[in-house]
Amino acid sequence: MIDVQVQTERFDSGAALDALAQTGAGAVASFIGIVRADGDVAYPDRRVTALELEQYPAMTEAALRSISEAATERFSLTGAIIIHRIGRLEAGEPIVLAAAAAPHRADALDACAYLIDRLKTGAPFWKKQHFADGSAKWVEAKGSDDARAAGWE
Amino acid sequence: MIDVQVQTERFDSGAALDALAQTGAGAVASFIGIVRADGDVAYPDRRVTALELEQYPAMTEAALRSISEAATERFSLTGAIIIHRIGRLEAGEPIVLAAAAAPHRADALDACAYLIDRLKTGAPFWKKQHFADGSAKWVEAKGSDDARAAGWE
Amino acid sequence: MKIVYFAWVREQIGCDEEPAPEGAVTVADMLDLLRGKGGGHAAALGDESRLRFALDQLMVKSDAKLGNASELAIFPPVTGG
Amino acid sequence: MKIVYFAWVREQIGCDEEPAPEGAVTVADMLDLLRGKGGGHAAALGDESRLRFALDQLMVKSDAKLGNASELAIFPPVTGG
Repeated sequence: MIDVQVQTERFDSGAALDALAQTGAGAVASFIGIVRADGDVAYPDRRVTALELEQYPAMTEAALRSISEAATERFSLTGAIIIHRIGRLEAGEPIVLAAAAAPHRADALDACAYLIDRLKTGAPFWKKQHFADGSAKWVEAKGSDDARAAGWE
Repeated sequence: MIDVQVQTERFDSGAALDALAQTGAGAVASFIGIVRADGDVAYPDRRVTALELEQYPAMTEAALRSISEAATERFSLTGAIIIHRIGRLEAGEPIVLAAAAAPHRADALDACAYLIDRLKTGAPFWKKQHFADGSAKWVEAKGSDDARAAGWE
Repeated sequence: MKIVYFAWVREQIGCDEEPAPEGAVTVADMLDLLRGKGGGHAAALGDESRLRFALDQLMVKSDAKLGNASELAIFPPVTGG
Repeated sequence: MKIVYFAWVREQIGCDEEPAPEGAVTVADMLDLLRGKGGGHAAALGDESRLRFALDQLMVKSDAKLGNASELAIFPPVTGG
């Protein structure tokens, strides 16, 4: 079972994990990314009030599906789910859920890390930070994200 | 925030993840273990209908708390939750939730794996399998679990 | 062929999409042509190392041939998740 | 001191807990005394490599001294999670 969703509204993480639990799995591993108020390490003084998530609509679902399919080929999985939100997200709100189900825990844990690491460098989303002082700034991609994604190659 | 629970009833994984998301985290990683009908690799023909989970009541919560505290010392976390069920659990039912919240994703993912790997070899639970043919058998500990736990030392 | 822009590339250029100029064989050629428009285009597209590309929704390097693709996307390194 | 048993150790011995016999200094000494009871005790406790121990709810090796501990637990390697 592969399910990918791009949506503005909040997702129900419990329902997603329950769906994966019903794929005949022995293990379900998940990752949730959340908007951090202190998200910009370069500007520790500027509190982030919200993120604006932009996507490339024609490409997004195909990219998420491709990452999910690569995970099911690489690991022994019974299911994978990615839900990514777009639009304006306030500090504290969830941004993304990436979850994998497998007969055994190593596959579920590794596949979950794989999904989020690959998504961070391979899915067409961009974050713009809005600060408490009214300023805004596009988030810079991190070299450490490229390194993590390359670690799976 | 550290929260450990031992209970017979089902847990609400969504509520647990929401609680961790509200600890100021940027990342929440979770693992759920589920009763597998084909759980015994030594007896592929014998379908598992249920597991019976026994615990050492005087020791369990302290052991889970100790594992959670070790995780918060080893990783940069904002919270950790372990919920473990006891009693009779039918095939397909969730057994355990181990989850960690952190500012950054590597800490959350690594701490989640740490929690479940340490729990598998260090928390006083024992599983008895009940098969469709009426027979029953205590689950044998796996050398691979010891190896994974030792990998954190 | 259509060019589409995202994130700060879109903001600096000042439009979401535009028809592609004629005459480019590779993505790099197209970048050169677009920079020639000056202004926001020259500023946004000046440093190729800060840009990523997708041809018909598949990520490619700048030496990729445009071929019969109908959409070239130019955007910063992605920052989702 | 009280001895408590879990899982198949409990089932083979046929009781949850019992008073500890006197005279043991270490966990290994206690195992020897208990095996001397024969029957389920001898069968369940025969192979030390299949057993784990906790003194006052802390995991210990079989060479641990019993000291003033009030509870020794004997059980198989754990299989939770």
